[in-house]
Amino acid sequence: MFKISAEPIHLEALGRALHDVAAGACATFEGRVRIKNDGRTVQSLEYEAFAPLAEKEGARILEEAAARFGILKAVCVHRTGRLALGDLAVWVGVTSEHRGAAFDACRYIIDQTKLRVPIWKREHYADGTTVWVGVAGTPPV
Amino acid sequence: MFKISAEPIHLEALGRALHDVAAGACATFEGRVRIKNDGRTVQSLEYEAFAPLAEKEGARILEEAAARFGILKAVCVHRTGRLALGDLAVWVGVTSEHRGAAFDACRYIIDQTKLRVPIWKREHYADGTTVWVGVAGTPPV
Amino acid sequence: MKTIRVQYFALLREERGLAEETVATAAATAAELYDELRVRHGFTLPRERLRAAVNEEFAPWTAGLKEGDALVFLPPVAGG
Amino acid sequence: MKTIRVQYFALLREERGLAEETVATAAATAAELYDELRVRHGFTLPRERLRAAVNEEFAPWTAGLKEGDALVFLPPVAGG
Repeated sequence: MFKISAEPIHLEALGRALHDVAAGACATFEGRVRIKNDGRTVQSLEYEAFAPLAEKEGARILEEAAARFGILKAVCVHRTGRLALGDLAVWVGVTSEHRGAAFDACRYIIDQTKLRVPIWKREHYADGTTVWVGVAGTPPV
Repeated sequence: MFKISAEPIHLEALGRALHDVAAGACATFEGRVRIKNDGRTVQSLEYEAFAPLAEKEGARILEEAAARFGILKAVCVHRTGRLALGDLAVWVGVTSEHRGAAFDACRYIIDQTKLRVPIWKREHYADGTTVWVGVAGTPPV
Repeated sequence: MKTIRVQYFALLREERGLAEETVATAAATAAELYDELRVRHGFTLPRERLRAAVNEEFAPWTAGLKEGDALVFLPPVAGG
Repeated sequence: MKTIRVQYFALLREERGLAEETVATAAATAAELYDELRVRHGFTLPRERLRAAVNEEFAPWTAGLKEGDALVFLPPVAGG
């Protein structure tokens, strides 16, 4: 399941959805809003997504991970909206029999999500400026 | 912090201990009791540890991970005692600025823990037999 | 002339000043439509930095447009 | 003769039938002590499959033993 969520991500329910008596391993990844990016002090973030295509492309990434690594279950949830420092922006969880597949698939999913899924991030800095990340020369608003 | 725990592991408190506004990434690993091992059906597990040395060696592993990968914080907790199917046996959590270091350190910590930390596992099978894992030819009890 | 629904996200949404519009266009392809709208609205991103999506699926820039298609021009992504 | 405290874990604990004992021994090293106890208690694991710990720290088999040392013979580990 790959989901775009405008609401805060609830880790407990997601963790339960992954449980499986066949699973010996669960690897997870949390991406959070950190205070520094490229040397600038971040105050908050905004994420925006083209949700229908993001969820389709995300589902394809999860299928690819299942086919490549032979995992049991995989979930990825990505936030949209305004996030404060420390807030959870993206969560990936993967269960598998053995740990190698869980780690490899978890990393594949977050790497591909960042590359391919139509989600955009605006960083707001302590100095009052703001940038759409990945878009050089974004004018301040 | 590397801890041997005779009590169930509480993920929420451990997650909170890792939080850090400098952290953009948190990679975690959960090792759980799975129903199949080497083709045999598992009913329960017992873990036993030489706790003082396990915690010392575990702390060394965490220091090595910090030195190699430049992470922010790392925690590992390993259960002892009797565990049922699906129970959490070991949890590793690592925070870092960027995701590569968090994944690499998390994997290093669980790999080295399994190799070096004095913890032993007895598997109890559905057919009534039982084995100390890693010790060929363990007699049944 | 065809009627095309266009959605804007991120920088394009801000530069356009709205999230969605319906345009009447003679553009035959996704590429032609972006080039037309870029001139009209002064979008700063060159087409080479975008991808196109037609009817909620990625599409090549050469994709032909039909009456009623839903177009999205995707700025460089930055999830996570 | 020295007095040595020995703790047993896992298979060794089961084979010995107790978790801890104090032994009086003439063994000069950790290796000699294991070999002596293996004969006495019929431990099935050869020394090559174990590691030694003296006073809660890993130690080479050649480590000399002092009065009051705490010894542990560590079976092959299997955490996780």
